[in-house]
Amino acid sequence: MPAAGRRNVTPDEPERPAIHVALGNEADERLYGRVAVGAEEEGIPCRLVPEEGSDAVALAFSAAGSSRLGVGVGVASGRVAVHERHMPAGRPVVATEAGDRAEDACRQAGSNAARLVIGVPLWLLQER
Amino acid sequence: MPAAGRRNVTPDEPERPAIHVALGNEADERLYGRVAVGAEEEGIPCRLVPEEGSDAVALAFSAAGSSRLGVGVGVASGRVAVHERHMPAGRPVVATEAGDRAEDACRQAGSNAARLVIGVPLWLLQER
Amino acid sequence: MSIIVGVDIGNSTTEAAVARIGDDGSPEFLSSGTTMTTGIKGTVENIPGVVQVLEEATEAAGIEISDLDLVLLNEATPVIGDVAMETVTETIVTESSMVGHNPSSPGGKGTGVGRTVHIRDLENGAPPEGPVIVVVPQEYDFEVAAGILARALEAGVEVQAGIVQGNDGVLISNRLPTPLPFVDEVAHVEKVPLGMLAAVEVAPQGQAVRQLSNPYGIATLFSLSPEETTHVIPIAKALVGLRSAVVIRTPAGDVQSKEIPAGSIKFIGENQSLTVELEHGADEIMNTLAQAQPLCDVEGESGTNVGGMIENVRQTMADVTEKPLAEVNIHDVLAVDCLVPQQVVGGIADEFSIESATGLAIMVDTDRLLMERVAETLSEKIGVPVELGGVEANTAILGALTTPGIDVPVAIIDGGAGSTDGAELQKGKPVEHVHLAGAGNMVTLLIKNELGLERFDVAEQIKIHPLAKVESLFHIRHEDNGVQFFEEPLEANLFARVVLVTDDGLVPIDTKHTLDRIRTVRQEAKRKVLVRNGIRVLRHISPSGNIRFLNFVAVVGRLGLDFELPQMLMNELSPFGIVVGVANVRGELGPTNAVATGLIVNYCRRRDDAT
Amino acid sequence: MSIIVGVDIGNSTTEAAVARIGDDGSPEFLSSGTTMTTGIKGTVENIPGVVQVLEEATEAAGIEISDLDLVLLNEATPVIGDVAMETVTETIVTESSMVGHNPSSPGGKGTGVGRTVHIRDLENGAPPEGPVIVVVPQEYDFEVAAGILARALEAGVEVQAGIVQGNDGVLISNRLPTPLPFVDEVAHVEKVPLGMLAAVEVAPQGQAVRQLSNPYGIATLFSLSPEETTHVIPIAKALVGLRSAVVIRTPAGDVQSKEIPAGSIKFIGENQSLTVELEHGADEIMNTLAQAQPLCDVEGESGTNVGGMIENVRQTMADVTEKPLAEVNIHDVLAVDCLVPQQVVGGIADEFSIESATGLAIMVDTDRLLMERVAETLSEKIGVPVELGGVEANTAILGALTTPGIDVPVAIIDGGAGSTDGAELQKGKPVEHVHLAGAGNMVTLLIKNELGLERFDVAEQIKIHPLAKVESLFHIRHEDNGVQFFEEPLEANLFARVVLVTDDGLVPIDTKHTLDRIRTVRQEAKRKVLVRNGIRVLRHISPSGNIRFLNFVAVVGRLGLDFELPQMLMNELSPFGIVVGVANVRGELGPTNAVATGLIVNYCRRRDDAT
Ligand SMILES: Nc1ncnc2c1ncn2[C@@H]1O[C@H](COP(=O)(O)OP(=O)(O)O)[C@@H](O)[C@H]1O
Ligand SMILES: Nc1ncnc2c1ncn2[C@@H]1O[C@H](COP(=O)(O)OP(=O)(O)O)[C@@H](O)[C@H]1O
Ligand SMILES: [Mg+2]
Ligand SMILES: [Mg+2]
Repeated sequence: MPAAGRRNVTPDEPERPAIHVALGNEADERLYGRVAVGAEEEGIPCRLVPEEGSDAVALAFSAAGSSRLGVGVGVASGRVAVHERHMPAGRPVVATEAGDRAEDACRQAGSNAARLVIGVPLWLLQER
Repeated sequence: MPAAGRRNVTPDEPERPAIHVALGNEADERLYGRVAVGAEEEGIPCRLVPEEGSDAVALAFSAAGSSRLGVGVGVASGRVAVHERHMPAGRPVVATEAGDRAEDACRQAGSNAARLVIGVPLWLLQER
Repeated sequence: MSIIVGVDIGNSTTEAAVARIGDDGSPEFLSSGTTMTTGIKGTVENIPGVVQVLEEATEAAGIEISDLDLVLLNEATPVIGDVAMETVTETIVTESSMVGHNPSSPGGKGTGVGRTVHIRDLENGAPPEGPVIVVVPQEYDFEVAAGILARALEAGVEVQAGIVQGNDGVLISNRLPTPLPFVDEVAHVEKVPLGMLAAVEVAPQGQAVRQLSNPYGIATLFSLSPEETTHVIPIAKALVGLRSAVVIRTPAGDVQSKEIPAGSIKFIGENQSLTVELEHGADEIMNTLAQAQPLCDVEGESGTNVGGMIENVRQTMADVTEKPLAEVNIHDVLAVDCLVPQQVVGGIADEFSIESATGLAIMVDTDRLLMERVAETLSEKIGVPVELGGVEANTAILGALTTPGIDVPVAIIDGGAGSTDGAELQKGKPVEHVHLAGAGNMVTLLIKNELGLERFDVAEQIKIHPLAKVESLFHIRHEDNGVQFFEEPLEANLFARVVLVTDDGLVPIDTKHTLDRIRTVRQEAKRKVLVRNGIRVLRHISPSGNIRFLNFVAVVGRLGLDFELPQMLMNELSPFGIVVGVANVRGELGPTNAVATGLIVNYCRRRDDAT
Repeated sequence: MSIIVGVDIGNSTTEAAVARIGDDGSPEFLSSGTTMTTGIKGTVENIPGVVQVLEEATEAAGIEISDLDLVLLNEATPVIGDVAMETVTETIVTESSMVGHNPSSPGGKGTGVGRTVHIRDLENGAPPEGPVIVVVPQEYDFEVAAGILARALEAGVEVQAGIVQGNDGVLISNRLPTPLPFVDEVAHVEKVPLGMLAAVEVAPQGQAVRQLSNPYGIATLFSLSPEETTHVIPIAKALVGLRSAVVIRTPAGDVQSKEIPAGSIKFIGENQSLTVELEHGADEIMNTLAQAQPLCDVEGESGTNVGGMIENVRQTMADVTEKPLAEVNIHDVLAVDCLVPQQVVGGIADEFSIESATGLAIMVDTDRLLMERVAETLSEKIGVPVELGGVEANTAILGALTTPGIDVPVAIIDGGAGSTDGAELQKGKPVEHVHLAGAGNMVTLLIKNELGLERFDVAEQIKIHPLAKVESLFHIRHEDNGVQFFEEPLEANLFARVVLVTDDGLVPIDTKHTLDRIRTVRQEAKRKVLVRNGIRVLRHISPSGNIRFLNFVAVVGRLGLDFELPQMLMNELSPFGIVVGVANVRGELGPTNAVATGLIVNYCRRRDDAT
């Protein structure tokens, strides 16, 4: 059985379990790539999913709902949130500022999302 | 934090995470109770959810999709299936005949559904 | 230029090395082969295996068997080892005085004390006086039982706790006005004596009983006198560490731990013969062996399992070498203590307890097997000349010397299935060698018995593959704590199971043991047998018995492939300041193929000396 | 009728028992109380704690302090214990010859050998000859690095593996035409010598390196001579069990394990004085102690940590008893070996290695503390008569005797924080007692140091609470393998962490250790100190030193509350066939309140004798 994570998901593999990532209307598209590499280093693939909205937590919860892994990341309005579908909608697992150091924050969010999947303690150095 | 499972779910607690159970159109309603006690002995509550259909596997998958625990049980057409939302829709975790000994089969399905939640090996003595 | 093959027939595997000998007399290795040995080493039954390995190796070299100029066979070390285990203690519960099977989902929590009553006696109106413990056979549906108990409680009956046959402890407790402690899954609930004082204790999740595992706790609950408290000691001890338990105050009931006479062994030494009882344990057996050295022979008490095993091995060797029984002697014994789960006698709930056992490995060796017969028969069959190419210990050393970074003086530890062998070469001296009892098969037997497995091959798999725990349908946690994720869901029968990580995929182990318990058993078995014998071997063959005087030590044989054993050996030997590592035959084959390669090297060397 | 209180001032806790003495002279117990001891036992600083416990206990009894007729204080055993630990080995990597920090997500798998080159030298056009190992500092974004490497590979450069500073091993390997092994998270990558031969090995998930942990494997990769192979032994040993590793062939580089001189201890006995070096280990220290018995005093080498600790304890006792230093003697020592994680000197990646350490507990006792002063001061403060009520050992026994099921002859083991005490009462004889070094505080220090924790209070919590692993946001697995499910999600900072299960909820432990490692350290610490001292105590006080002649043994003191220790003691003592259990003072208080209760019993007994 092949280990996961070698490449990002291509559109013709919709069944492949992955962390779902949703960007808000005005979020920088490159931030998806940062989330994806954070997860890739831990061995879990990501998939960019189309969602509307500007609330990172709501985007993350919706993404978690559609992900077969049950984990989602939302980036919007200067915040990045990691969510899990078992949680109450208003309680993301982690939510951090993604202002100045948005790329680092997104990479760390991707890493945390992967860690939720595989069961490794999360990076929690920044404020929630 | 209180341990779960003391009583079955009442309608005014929709947020409470539970295994979702869906009965097919002609399934005996008492079988829900059998599923629920199988899970209760393991410490996990169940909730009966309204679904239409006569395919136990499809019912179970749909129930797993709406369950916050991601686990569902479907009873229909003489079969009982246990499903988990991460799985491909056509691949239930366990599916057994529920003919003559339907009550026992349903109790065991409830037990397996709970074991999926808490991470204990499943009862797999009957054929899939 | 000629093409020759070296063939090593081992107890477990038969290996081959194919080489082209140039005009300058030096070997150019072309290929290797390996297969399972057929039959007992040293008999013509080995030939099918030899033919198979020749086919494999010649095909890999791009030639036919008919192209071979010569086949060299090892003068196989005539060693046969065997191993057996005897349980030497047992636990007996008399008068059904306790229940300690630790079911996974007991009901409620806390402690209850009262007289045992059958649940039917609560149905029938006449309520018992005083506190009661209710016994519920599985004929009573949990809802019916809960109803009876609830009504009884309402009527003022002092129901304190319950003993339940079905897996209904949580279900019943949940349906009472207040949760009471229930021990469930009690298989033979009909054995619970009625009308007796009893105590039931269920600890909170993650904890163990505190009162029933404490003799003064039992004394408090039953108001025992100091004299009576003395008698409940073995019961308290048997309940240590369990999450739930029941103690019943029967007149003469208790828990006994008895020794089982398993027979004796007689060590016949040059100067004296000493006998030791098996149940006295490994240390005493090994001490007695040491006192009886130098050892001439070993006998087991007739009519016992151990006696039978020893005579079987003697007979097998006599058959293979065609020597009379009287000339076949046991030359080494290794005794190991271990703990094996055994069913408790008289248990109410199919309890298991951990009993002491003694494992014994023995080894017979003689001077010569009838390898010439094998050589002749083989040569007829394949139409190629077959010669005996050298004593196994010598060729093993020569093969090991093809490892980069190694040089004489050199010692090898050759770990096989039946015996642990050692050899040492100092420049200009003949090779020293030794064979000890206890090797791969003993390790597997220890694993099998300490884990209570039914099949030897399952234990063998546990020995050679690392473990993992299936934590979800999509990921596993390896025993080194690393997590591996899968894109496709795993099979349902793997879920939450401890599995072996093999080249062919994940294999579930049918066991209740945790991963850590299995790993501990596996590592301890290797330590008690192989690490210990590795050191015994080196002491035997090192100059003056001082391991420090060995420069280079290499591990050969398939035990060198073990994923953890070489490291355990290296750690154990590091205080001696010597170079210890796994051989790398020809710089690429690891610890395998040492003898087969050495046969070729030896042939070239002798031709060299001759010219 | 009078109301009296017994107050036990311990090193750690101060307890009280309130009783009404009837006209017939028998006590009717009303309430109990417990609080942390203030100040050092035996000084007036204890009084605030005494007052607090009196307030608590009288309130629970529904009375005022002014209603008390008498307060009895224990004639506290003047025992002070202390404990220290010294590391006695260290690991030094010279010339940056290896990397062994075992990062969690190395890239690719397999082995690569080549000369180390900085990645900038691959950018600049002139491609190096032969196989190379690329060094990638974190200034290079992983995508940039992967691009440079991919182009170099395309240009024919033989890139074999990489050493990466950032956590980018998987990311880089994934972006190459074929996956290559990458060891990442190498903190001080600038220390990697360039232009040297190096080997990188990454094992598959769940496995450990096989070549770099084998000296002959390194010899094969670097084509070493036998002489050179001898030098790589400590490197191979240091890399055993790791999933990834790097070895760099520097001219004089190696790994050394050195002993650290930690000072010596002198045991001054009646007949002879013997000195022993701390780094020779616990067995040698304890053997030397045994040879020097009977012991008069102990001194530590001045200028060392151990010497300082011994003199501090001596000084504290001198202050508290107002005796001259020369009259204060150390009467017992307990030495324990342990393994502590220490940072490797000269490591490139902040590696930790496990080093040997020796823990030492010492104990001073004298005949009498100045408890009269405490009694007087207390009496003035509360306006109630205060008397000294009995020697602690005697009152502890009397309190233990209120346990159901127990009777004389009886022995107690009293486990506290600073010393382990024992006492024995045979009918008609004075009470025998003994105090030994090594108790609760030593256990906590062992746990702290073996787990590399920074805070003592964290280690104390680990000692007294069971463990669990948070497996999802909704369930935990207890250390006994039972699973507990929660309806409300757990906090994110608990996810996948090892936690303590306390009455106030789950508390995460800031550690990289696995649950099993923490549990093993916790149990071994208790075994090495408390189980060992429990047996030492019993040997001291049993008739003729034979434990079998003790009938009843009860554990008192808060160590009896430990959730696993009493069971470990019972298992260890079961071969002696005696009744061992945790005391149950007054049939309801478990092992606590023995001395406070015993003070009341003693008072009534003396009044009884007087009338
Ligand atoms: N990959 C492996 N890891 C550990 N042990 C192994 C492995 N393969 C075989 N063994 C063990 O090695 C032993 C056989 O060794 P081998 O050198 O073939 O013996 P012989 O020379 O007697 O034929 C058996 O006990 C077997 O269990
Ligand atoms: N619940 C508990 N489980 C295990 N150990 C405990 C518990 N509570 C306290 N301790 C330990 O008991 C010791 C104090 O015992 P105590 O009898 O109060 O001593 P003293 O009589 O010297 O005041 C400390 O080492 C503390 O860590
Ligand atoms: Mg062999
Ligand atoms: Mg005390």
